[in-house]
Formats: sequence, structure tokens, C-alpha cells
Amino acid sequence: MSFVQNFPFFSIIIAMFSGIVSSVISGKKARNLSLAAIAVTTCMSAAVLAFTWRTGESYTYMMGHFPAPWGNEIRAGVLEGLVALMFGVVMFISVMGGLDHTEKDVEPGKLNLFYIMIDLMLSSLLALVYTNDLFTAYVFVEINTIAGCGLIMIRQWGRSLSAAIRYMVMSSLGSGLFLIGLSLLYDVTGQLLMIPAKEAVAQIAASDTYVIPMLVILAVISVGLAIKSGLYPFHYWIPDTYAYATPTASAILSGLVSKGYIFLLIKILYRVMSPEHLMEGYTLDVLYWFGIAGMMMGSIHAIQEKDTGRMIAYSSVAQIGYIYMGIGLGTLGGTTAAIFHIFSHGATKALLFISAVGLYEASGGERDYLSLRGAGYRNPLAAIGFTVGAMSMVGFPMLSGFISKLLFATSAFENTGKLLPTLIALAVSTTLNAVYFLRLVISLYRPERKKVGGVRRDSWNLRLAVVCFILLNLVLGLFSQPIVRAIGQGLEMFD
Amino acid sequence: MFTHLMLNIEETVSMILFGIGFTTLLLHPNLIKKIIGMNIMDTAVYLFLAAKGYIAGRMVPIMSDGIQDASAYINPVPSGLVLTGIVVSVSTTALMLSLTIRLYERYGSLNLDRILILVKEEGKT
Amino acid sequence: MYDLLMAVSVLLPILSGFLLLILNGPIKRGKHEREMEIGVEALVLVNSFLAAVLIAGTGGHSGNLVLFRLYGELTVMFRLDRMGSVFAGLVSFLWPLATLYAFEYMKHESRKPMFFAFYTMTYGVTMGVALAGNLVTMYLFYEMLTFVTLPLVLYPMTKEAARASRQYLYYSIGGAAFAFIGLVCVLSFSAIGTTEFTAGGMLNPDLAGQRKNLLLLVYVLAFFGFGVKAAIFPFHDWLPKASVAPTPVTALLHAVAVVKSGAFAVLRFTYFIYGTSFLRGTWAQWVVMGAALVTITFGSTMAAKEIHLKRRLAYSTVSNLSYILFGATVMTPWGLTAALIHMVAHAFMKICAFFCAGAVMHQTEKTYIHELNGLGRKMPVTFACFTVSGLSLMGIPLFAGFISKWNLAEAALSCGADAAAAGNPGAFMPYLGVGVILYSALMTGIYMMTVSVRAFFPSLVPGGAEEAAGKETGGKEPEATDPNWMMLVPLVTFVIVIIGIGLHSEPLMRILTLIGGEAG
Amino acid sequence: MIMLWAVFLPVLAGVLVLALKDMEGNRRVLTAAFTAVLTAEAALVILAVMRGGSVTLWRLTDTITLGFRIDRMGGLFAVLTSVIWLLAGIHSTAYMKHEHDERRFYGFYLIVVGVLSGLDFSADLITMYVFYEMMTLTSLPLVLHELTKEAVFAGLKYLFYSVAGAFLALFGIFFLANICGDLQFAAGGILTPEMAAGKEGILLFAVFAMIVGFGTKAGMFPLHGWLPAAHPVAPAPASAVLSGVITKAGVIAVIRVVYYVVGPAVIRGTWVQTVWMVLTLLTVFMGSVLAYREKVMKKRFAYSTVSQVSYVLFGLSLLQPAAFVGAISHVIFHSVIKDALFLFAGAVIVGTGWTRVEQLRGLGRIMPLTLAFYTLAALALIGIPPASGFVSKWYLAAGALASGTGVFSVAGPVVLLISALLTAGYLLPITIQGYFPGQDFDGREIEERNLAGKEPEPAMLIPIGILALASLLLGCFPGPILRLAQAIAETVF
Repeated sequence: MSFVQNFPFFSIIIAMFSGIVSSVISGKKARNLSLAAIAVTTCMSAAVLAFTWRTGESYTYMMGHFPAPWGNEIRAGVLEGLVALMFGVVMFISVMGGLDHTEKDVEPGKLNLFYIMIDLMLSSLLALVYTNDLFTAYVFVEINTIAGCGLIMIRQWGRSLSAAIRYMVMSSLGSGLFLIGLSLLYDVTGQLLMIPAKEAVAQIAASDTYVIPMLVILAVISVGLAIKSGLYPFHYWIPDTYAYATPTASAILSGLVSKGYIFLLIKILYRVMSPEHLMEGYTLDVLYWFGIAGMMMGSIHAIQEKDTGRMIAYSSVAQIGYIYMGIGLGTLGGTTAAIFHIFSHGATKALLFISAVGLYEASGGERDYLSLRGAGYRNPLAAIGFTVGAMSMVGFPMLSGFISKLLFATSAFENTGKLLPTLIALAVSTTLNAVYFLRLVISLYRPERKKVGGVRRDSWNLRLAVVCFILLNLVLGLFSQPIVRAIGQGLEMFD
Repeated sequence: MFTHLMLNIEETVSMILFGIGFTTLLLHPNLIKKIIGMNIMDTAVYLFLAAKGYIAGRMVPIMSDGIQDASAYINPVPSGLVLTGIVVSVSTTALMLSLTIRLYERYGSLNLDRILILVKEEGKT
Repeated sequence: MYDLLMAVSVLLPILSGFLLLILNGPIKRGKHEREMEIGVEALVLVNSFLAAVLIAGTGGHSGNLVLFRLYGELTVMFRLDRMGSVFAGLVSFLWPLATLYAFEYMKHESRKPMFFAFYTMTYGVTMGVALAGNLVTMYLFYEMLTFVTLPLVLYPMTKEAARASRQYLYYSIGGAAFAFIGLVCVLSFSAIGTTEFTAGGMLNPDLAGQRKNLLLLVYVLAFFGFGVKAAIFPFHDWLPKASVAPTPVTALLHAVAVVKSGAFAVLRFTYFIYGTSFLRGTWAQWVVMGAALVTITFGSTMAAKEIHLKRRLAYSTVSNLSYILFGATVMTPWGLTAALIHMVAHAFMKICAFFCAGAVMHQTEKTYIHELNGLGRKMPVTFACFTVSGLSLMGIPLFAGFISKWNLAEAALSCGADAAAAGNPGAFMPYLGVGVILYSALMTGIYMMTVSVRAFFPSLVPGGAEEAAGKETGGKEPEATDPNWMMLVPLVTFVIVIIGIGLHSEPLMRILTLIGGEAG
Repeated sequence: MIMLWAVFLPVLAGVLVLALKDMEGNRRVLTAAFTAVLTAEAALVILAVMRGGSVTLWRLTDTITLGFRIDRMGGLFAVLTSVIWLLAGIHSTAYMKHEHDERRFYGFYLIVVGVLSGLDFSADLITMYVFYEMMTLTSLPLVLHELTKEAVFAGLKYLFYSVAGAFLALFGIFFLANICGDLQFAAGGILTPEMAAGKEGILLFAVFAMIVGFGTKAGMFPLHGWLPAAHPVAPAPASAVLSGVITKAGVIAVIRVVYYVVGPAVIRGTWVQTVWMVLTLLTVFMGSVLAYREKVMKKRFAYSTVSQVSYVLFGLSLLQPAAFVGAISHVIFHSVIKDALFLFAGAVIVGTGWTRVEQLRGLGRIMPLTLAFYTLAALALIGIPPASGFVSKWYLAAGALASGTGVFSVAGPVVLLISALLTAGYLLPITIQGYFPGQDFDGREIEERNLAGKEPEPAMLIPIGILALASLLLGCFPGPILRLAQAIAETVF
């Protein structure tokens, strides 16, 4: 057994322990520790990716040498490594970019609390990525929820608090459904580890018994995770949550958190459920159509929105719709596209949130998009960042959004029945994206109506983050081939 | 049908409880009652799990009297899950309560709808 | 060597544009405007020279130059074929002249470096459209074109400009989104695995035959998608609105570069991707042809109704672009030839007309047609040029417009005859098309000639309100005259070209017929 | 070569006149040069027609060549045009003294005659179309000349109707070019049934479109609306040539299409012929009625033109040799007569400023000789023997009766007769009231303005005289014209 194979476990533990340690040290130190932890775990994820890429197969990692069904397992393959790496990168840049704002927004004594939440978030995301055990997944889902809530409410203003409580309520609902789904699954199969559970499910499917309970399980788990990831029409907690948190939190929440749940869902769908159940139960169809509805409605809400943050947040609703649409296609290509879009959207949305902050700064803290007029001249870099993000969102070639659009569209050809709806939904949604994002971009470059007071130059780390995200976008847009191949390989390893 | 439900009374009750809890969490405007609803929901799941793990006539899965044979004990996994679940649920409840306190201090109300209205008004000024 | 030159002629203007944007500050402070102008003009000239060398050197058959790989089979690849040469040649001929004109036109404006930066960048991007060797590259530059021209539309920074540029963006991006469907679909049904342009189409006949209706539907969607830039009804509205931009922009971009890119893309898509043998005689052909005809009718009628000079010309562009699209939808070799000749002819006619309108605005700040009374006497050269362009647009023989209309009509009639011989229910459409073209020609007569007549023969109603107003302020206003050489040189050149094509179109037609022959 | 000079000399001269601003002040040189060019033009045209021959001008595209070829038909029209143009031109040197922008008028006047010669000499349909469009555009300034609001509107109306007609015709040209390939004129038509196989329906439609389209210039219903608006607002010499000659350009275009490209056989007995006849008869009748009701003198003449030119078109529509002869001769006679009438109107306007018919009472006291010439022309137009109008109408009626077109062979002559009566009704009152103003006529105005016996100056009077006498003499000795027309008719049928 190679030493590298320990890395998934190490990275989860490192993140968690840095959280625990942070509770007793000062905010500054906690910050440094947190950054270091993210950096280290990211490197580890890269190592895991490289390792599994080289060996060409995934491995399971037994915790404490308890075999199934009692033990607790971690599983790492190319896909897990890749997702963990992406999460780490986005997280690192987001945290780095928001450093100053975090210090400003958070009460001085509670800075370490914030970084505890970041660490917990990291560890729970990694755990969701790596875990091979459904109940562990549930526990980390809850940890993730708590960390997310903490990130939101750390900013002590009314909107954050109310957003946090709504987030908690919705998340709890989702968790509850997820939990009951797990319990039912356990009841039916007697397994909690994914691989034995899959065998059991396959047996059940072959014996043609428990049809309805299996459907219920599938539905409950899907709905639970859909609520948690904000699929339309369970989205209404999203705008406030994303829009009113501190920049780092916004970027992480919108870019990563919901993606962790989606990745978990993909894992459950492909590693636990049998294809027969997926196909007969129309679950995928439901996800697909809700995804498309989300693409449309999210964008329409965004168009009606004037507040920039909420607009971007509603755009997330639309983008999550894309991902569910990809999953709902029920093909390898569709899932590949969905996973690639997880990356692409993570990079882009974080970029948008971070650069939007730069624009608020340059406009005296106003967030209304009409008040951002002329911000493009006052803060050129942030405006360029925002423009690049927006262009990526509308699928400009050479940026990441184009590739995910392309993947969605080409994968639609594998599923003839959903081909036309997918293509047209993509086109319409792109157009709608253009409406609200580019409206804002134009606004940025128009001369201001009145002189804006209190313009503050943003800090170097915000700028660095913007540049990094732009580069990340370009990398995803121009060198997507290996990434997509890795996703494909990882998906093959699922079985 | 009814006999089926009566035979599986634990499952039936847990599902009813889950429904009650879920509905309360989702629909009740009062934050405290929402939290209570959440707890009912979680408890329902624990009940369900415990019922699933119970095997009539066996012992608690704690080694006692030196009996090594696994068949003397009930399935330990659900019990473990319930314990973990309770921990999680407690922490979530704590977090929600703390949030509720914050909101109450700020807005003087426990009614979420009212709070949201107040938040909006605050945003305008 | 020539392969590399392709990349240079695309990238040079784009990079220089960026450079100019970066130097924006120093130029503004140092007032090195003259130097900037000379630099820009020199650069544009050099690039046009390069383009000329490229076209002459390769003779319309260059190798493939793969720049980079976007994803899988999607490479960004340049290749110059004959049809690309026509568009590239057109663009590189017009650009230096338009730039020269722009210097004079923009003399009193601020933010010049930014304007010329994007103006120059657009040159490179348009060349990219012309040189694109496959559909992906074309799509890439098509999208880019939207973004580099956006600042030019926004340039006046007024509310109107913002609205216009927003609309322009929405339409263009939306169009591109639908064109994207075509791109993906073509990729899936390609016979060669890539989206490389192949004369006569590149769909895999077996695969395509199975999903014919799907492909046709996708064709229609993509036609409208690319057609948005060519202002096809009902997605035409951005074009008249976009005429708030400075005239060099309206003239060069919204009469030539941008809109022709749309038409060019449609031609590429129809003749080099789908192939006419696949489309000919299908419902898709009649649908898109119908759309083109509706646009022609609508555009020319609206132009006759419009009283703002530039908007009138913009509506005229709407209708004329659909002439090109109509040629495309004829789907015969001759149709392609006709579409291309109209593309060339219309470029010169319309840019000339717009430049005249711009010259009037520049010299007198008059923008409405009723204000033009009698200006023909004061600015004879300008209005003579305008009249020539108007006559040519009408399709009067001896001018370029006649040649293109002739070919369009003949191509359409042949197409109609063939369709009728095959018993196709849509056979009446091409005949109707000829009728529509003539109706539009009449409308062209109405909207262009009223301007000329007004300018040269103002009605001398004693006590007429405008006349009186003119007399009152006549003493104070500086007398309007023809503009200086920087504006007149382009105008006169265009007129010469229009008449030249009108009188002696054979060499050009020979090339275009060749293109039609190989692709139709 | 001579025919090229005949076309381009006046055009060049006209451009020169327009370009030389200095000539504005120097009337004498201007008018002298103007008259000289016109005379030279007439001579050149006659010379060219006598020489005949053909020349290729230019290859427009690889399929379209522009070229001239003089045949009898074109020659006839060209000579007629240039002679009338000369006479009206002489008149205009006097008339235009009283107008502004004289130089511009002369310039365009010269250009138009060149263009018209080109139109008449055209060897093929496309060349003719080129010159047809040129004619519209270059004659536009003549209509616009007065620059009153009315004139500008009339000018635009003229332009739009003409262009609409031209494009209607262009549809046919497109179609014919598509099926024939080459559109060289040949007497009797070049279209063979094989060419149009399978497309007969569209062919007929195309021919109809061309007839209606070119018929616009000839004031044929339904595109006649421009004519009564445009002719009266122009200066009188311009009205004269517009009415007398330019309408005939429409006629020759129709002749060329029907008899030299398509061939009369193709449309004989089809709906095209029927509709065409209906339209022409309608126009004849309607024009006369409107003329009868019109009170403004020039407008009345203009309506009269609408009606009279449709006599010609009716003759052509019968597709019958005798009617064809009648039509050709009526072209000549009407040109002469209508010019005389309009020049008379010009003389009256210059002399008295009167424009309405009821003002003309007592005109006999002012310009008896002019009025006599008018009366002569009027009688000729009505068709009283032996004046010229009678000859052509005779042939028209005879042709109609012999044409075998069913009801039209009778209806035609009837309509012609009614129209002739109406013609008498709207032309003769001017004579009658001019010479016999009646008891209640006070004539004070004539006294006060000292107008009595003031004949117009010779430059005006002589052309009117020549034209009026010609209208009589051509009727007395119609032989050469009829022989020529018959010769042409033999070739085309």
C-alpha cells in the first residue's frame, strides 16, 4: 500500500484538526493555519489524483480495519481526486481573495470562529467527496450545513441572520429527507457501504421485489439532496444566503457547497442505485425537467433582480439547473458534463462574487447594478474579472462556460428523447444569461451619473484572487481535454 | 392494510412523526416550533432505526456477562447510527437556537415571516 | 509562410488594439493624437497589405493553420479559400478608407484611443471570420465580434446608446446560442469528424439521412441564429437602434463587417457545412427563404417610413442583407455567386451612403431627412455620391447594384424552374422572391431618391417654415460645405468602385462563379 | 459611329451646360448653343437612321451586352423624337426667359434627348431598359423644375411610378433572360415555344408585368396617376415633350417587348391580351372623361394624353396589322399634335398668365393666329378628316373590326368614337370661347393689360405653327408614314 493512499484520510483529518486547533488560537493564526490546511490538502488531493491516474484504478481505504458491513471506508479514484483538487483550489483562492473583507465583516474576537467554519467546511467537503459510507456522508452533510450556516451568520447583520435561519430550515429539511432515505435503504438492504449496498440493490432489482420502497428511497434521497443544493423550486433560500454573506463565504457557498451535495448525489445514483431503478422510476426525468425549469426560472428571476449579489445568486439557481439537467440525461456524457460544470461553475461563480465585491468597493458600497455605473473605470481589474465571468457564463469560446455548454449539448445526442429540449433550453438559457450579466457589464462601462464618494481601492489579495480565477477559467476553457478525460475515467471507475 | 400498519407499528408511528416534524419545520412560522419540529423529525428517524435494529428477545449490544456470541445481541449498527444522529441533531439544534436568540434580540419576534418583513424594511432604510 | 501570415493578419490588429488600450492613459495626457492616428492608419494599411499579399499569394488555396485546440476535435484553425478571400479582400479594402474617414469624423470627440483601439481590434476579428477554416473558429470569432464591437456601439455613452448596445448584445448572444446548436449538431453528424468547411457540405449522408427532420430543424435554428447578425426578421431590431453609434461604426460595422459576417456565416453554414444537396427542396429551404423575403419586404418598407437618415439607411441594410440571405437560400451554385456579389456590391453602396450621411452630420449636424432641404447645392460632391449609391441600391443598370440584383433574380428563377420541374410545392417561393426584390427596389427608390431630390431640388415654397428658419439663421451659421479630403477620398473611391463593378463585373463574377461552382 | 454621336453628343453637351456655371449670365450664347446642339442632334439622328447599322457598346457581364442597332421602328421613333425636341427646344428658348434656373433646364433637356435616342436605337431589351431608367432619372429635373411644393411632389410621384413600372418590367426581363438567354430584338419575337415549355403561366404573367410596367410611362391604367400630376407642373416645353415624346418611350418599350421579343403569337388569345385591351379601353375612356371635367388647361391636355396614348396601346393590343399601322401612325400624329397643344399652352401662359380654361375667353382677340394653330391641332386630335388624327383612328377602328377579338372588335371602335366626341368636347370650347367670347364678355382685362393682338414672339409661334400645319399635312399626305408602318407591320407579324 502506497503512502499516498493515506492522503484522502489525512486531508480530512488535517482540515478537521486545524479547525479544532483554531478554536484556541488567535484569529490571525487561525487564518494562517486555515490557509495552510487548505494548501496542504489541495496538494494532497493533487497527489491522490496523480496516483490514481497512474495506477488507473480506484482503491478503498478501510478505516480501523473493520470490514463491511461495520467498517467505515474511504474510496479514492481519479474523479474523487480531481473534485477534491478543484474544491481545494477554488477554496484557497476564495479565502485568499476575501481576507481583508473577512477581517472587516467579522467581529474582531470571532475571527478564529470564521476560520473554524472554513476548516470544517473543507473537511466536510473532502469527506463528502471521498466517503464510501452513506451514514458518514450524512454526518458530514450535517457538518457541512452547520459550517455553511456559520459562514453566513458570521456577518452580523439582519439579512445574514435571516438568510442563515432560512438556510438552516431548508437544509434541515433536506438532511431529514436524506436521513430517512438512508434509513429506509438500510432497512431494505442492510448495508451502508456503497459497494455492498450496490450489490444488494442489484439483487433486489433482479428479484423484482421492493419496487416501491426502492423508488421511495431514490425519490427521498434525491429530493433531500436537491433541496440542499438549491434545485428549483427549492431555491428560495439561495439568493439571500449567497448575496449577503461575506465575500469569501459567498464564493465558497455558491461555488462549492451545493456542489458537494450534487457530487454526493451522483455517487449515490451511480454507485448505489441500479440502472433499472433509475430508468423505470423516472427519477432522472424528474431531475431533468426540474433542472430545465431551474435554468429558465433562475435566469428569469435574475433578470428581475436589481441587486447584483442576488442576481448572481439567482444565476446560481440556473447553473444548478444545468447540472441537474446533465445528470437527468442519464448518460455517461451527461454526467461528465454535469461534473465539468461543477468545476466550471465553481470557478466562474466565485470569480463573479469576488469581482463584484471589488465593484461594490469602487461604488461606495452600493450593490444595485445601476449604481455600479462607471465602476469599470474606477476599478478596471474587478470589472475585467466580472466581464470574463459573465462571458464565461454566456458560453464564450475559450472560457470554461463554453466547454460545459458544449459537453451538455454533445451529450444530449446520446439521449434522443431529450435532445431537442436540451439544445433549445441551452440556447434560451444562454440568451437569458446574456440579458442580466451583460446588462450589468454595459452598466459598468457607462459614465457615472453622479460622483461616487468613498471609493476605496481594494486590496492586493482581492486582485490576485480575481486574476487567479480568470486564469482558472481560461485553463478550464482551453485545456479542458485532459480534465474531461479524467472525469470520464473516474466515472468508469465508479463501477 | 390496517393490520399491516398495526403489525409494523414502530415504522408507522415513525413515519407519522416524521411527517409531523417535517411539516412543522417547513410551515410553522414560529422559530422555536420549527426547531421542535426538526427534533421530532430526527427523533422519528431514530425510532425507525432503533425499531429496525431490534431483534426480539436479544440484549443490548453491550458486552455483558461475558457472552461472546453475536447472536445474543441485537444489531449494533443502528444503535450506533442513532447515537451519532443524536449528536448531530443536538449540535444542529444548538446552532438554530443560537440563531433564534440572535434574531429575537434584534427583531423582538420569533415569527419568521415577521422577521423577514422587518429585515426587508431594515434593508430599505 | 502564407499560413503564418493568416495568423498575423488576424492577430496584429487585435494585439495592437490591446496595446492602444493600454497606452490610452499616456495618449490622453501627452496629446499624441496625431501620432496615434498615423500609427493606426499605418497599421491598418500594413495589415491590408498583408491581406492582399495573402490573397494574391495563395490564390485562394492556403494550407491549414491550427492555432490551438479548444476541445476534442474543435480546433481553432485558419484556412483561406476563395470565398474567404472575397470577404477578406472586401474588408481589407474598406478598412483603411474607413479609418481615414473616422479620423476626420471623430476629430472633436474625446476618448479617441479607446475608440480606435476597438475599431482596430474589430478589423482583426473580422479577418478572423473571413479566414476561419472551420465552424468552431468561425463561431469563436463571431462571438468575439459581438464583444469587440460592443464598446463602439456604447461609445456615445448616452441612454440611447446603452439601450442600443444592450439590445445588440442580447440579440447577438442569443443568436450565437442558437448557432451553437448548429455547431454541436454538425459535430455529431460530421462525415469527417471535425467541423472543417468543405465545399458541398460535410454531413455524413447515412447518419444525416436517418435524422433528416432533426437536422433540418437545427438548420433553421442555426440559420436564424447566425441570421441575427444579418438582421433577419424578427431579430432585426438591433440594427436600426445601433445606428446611434458614430457613423464610421455604423457604416463599416453595421453595414459591412458585422452584418456581413452574419451573412457570411450563413453562407458558410449552408454551402460548406450542410451542403445544398441535403437542403434543396426541403421544407427548411422554404422556411428560411420565406424569412429572408419577409425581411426584405419589412426592411425596405420601414426604411421608407423612417425619417431619421441613418436609421433609414440601417433599415435599408436590414432589407439588403436579406438579399444575400435570399441568395443563400436559393441553394444553387448560382445562388451562392449571387449572394456573394450582392455582399460585395452592397458593402460599397451602403458604406458610401452611410459615409455621406456621416459627412452631412459632421458638417451640419443634421440628422433628419426633412432638414436636408437644399444641402445638395452646398455639398454637391457628398450628395452626388449619395445619389450614386442610391441609384445603385435601386438596381439601376450601369451600377453595381444591378449586377447583383440581376444575378439574384436569375438564380432564383432557375431555382424556381427546377423546383417546379420537380413538382416541389415550394416552387412558387423563388418567383415570389423576385417579385419581393423588385418591390424592395421600388421602396429603395422611394427612400433613397427622396433624399437626393430634397437635397438637390428643395421645394421653394415662399414662407415655408423650414426655409424661413434657414434664412433667419443663415447669416450666423457657417456655410455648410463638402468635407475635407479625408472624408472625400473614401467617398469618391467607393463611387468609382460602384460604377466600376457596375460596368465591368466580369473578372469579379468569374471568381464568384468559380466559388459557386465548387460549393453549390 | 454617327449613331453614337447622336446619343452622346447631346448628353455631353448637356453635362457641359450643367457644369459651366459662367453661362448663367450669358443667355444669348446659351440659347444659341442650345439650339445648335438640338439642330445638330436632329441632323445626326436623321443621318444615323439613314445609315443604319449596329454597334456593340459594352459588355456589362458575360451574358449582358449593351448595343445599338437601328431598325425601322427605332429609326422612326428617333427621328420623331429629335425633330419634336428641336421644335419644342426652340419654343423653350423663348419660354424659359421667364423662368429661373434656365441653364439647368437646358442641360437636362439636352441630356434627355440623347438618352431617348439611345432608347430608340437599343439593340436589345437590356440596353433599352438601361436607357429607360436613365430617361426617368434625367427627365425628373424637368418635372421638378419649378420647385414649388406641388412640382416636387409631382416629381416624386413621377419618379416612383416610373420606377415602379420599370421594376415591374424588370421582373419580366429577369424571366425572359432566364429562359431566352439573349434578348436581342428581332421582328416577330425571339421566343420559341420550347423555351417556355412548362412555364407558360409565369411567362404570360411576366409579359403582362412588362406591358403594365412599360405602360406606366405611357400613362396606362392602373399606373397612370403620375401623368396628370407631373405634366402640368413642368414648364410648358417640358410638358410638351413629356406628353408628346416621353410617353412614346413607354409605347416603343411595349412594342419592343410584344413584337420584338415575345412575339404577338404568344399572347394572342390569352388572358393577357384581353386584360390589356380592357385596360387600354378603360384608359381611353377614363382619360377623356377626366379631361372633359378638368378645368386647368395643362391638366386637361395631360388627361388627353392619357387617353390618346392608350389609343396607341389599344392598337397594339389588338395584335393585328392594320391596328398596328394605326398605332404607329397615331404615335407620330399624337406627338405632333400634343406638342402643339402644350406649346400653345406655354405661349398662353407666357403671354397672359392664364392657366384655367374659363380664363381663356376672348383669347382670339389677343393671339388669333396662335389660337388658329391650336384649333387646327385640336381638330386633328379629334380626328376630323382630313387632319391627321382621322387617318390613324381609321386604321385603328378598321384593325379592331378585323381583329376577331370578339366583343372588343366592336367595343373598341365604340369607345374610340365616344372618346373622340369627348375630345371635341374638351378641346373645342377653347376655340369657340376664344373667338366668340359671347355677349357678356367684358374684355376689360385685355384692355387694361394691353394684351390685344399680342401674338407670342416668333420663337414660340413658329414651332406651334409648324406642328399645327404638320398635323394637318400629315393627315392629307399620310402615304409615306403609312407605307413605313405597313412595312414594319409586315415584318413583325
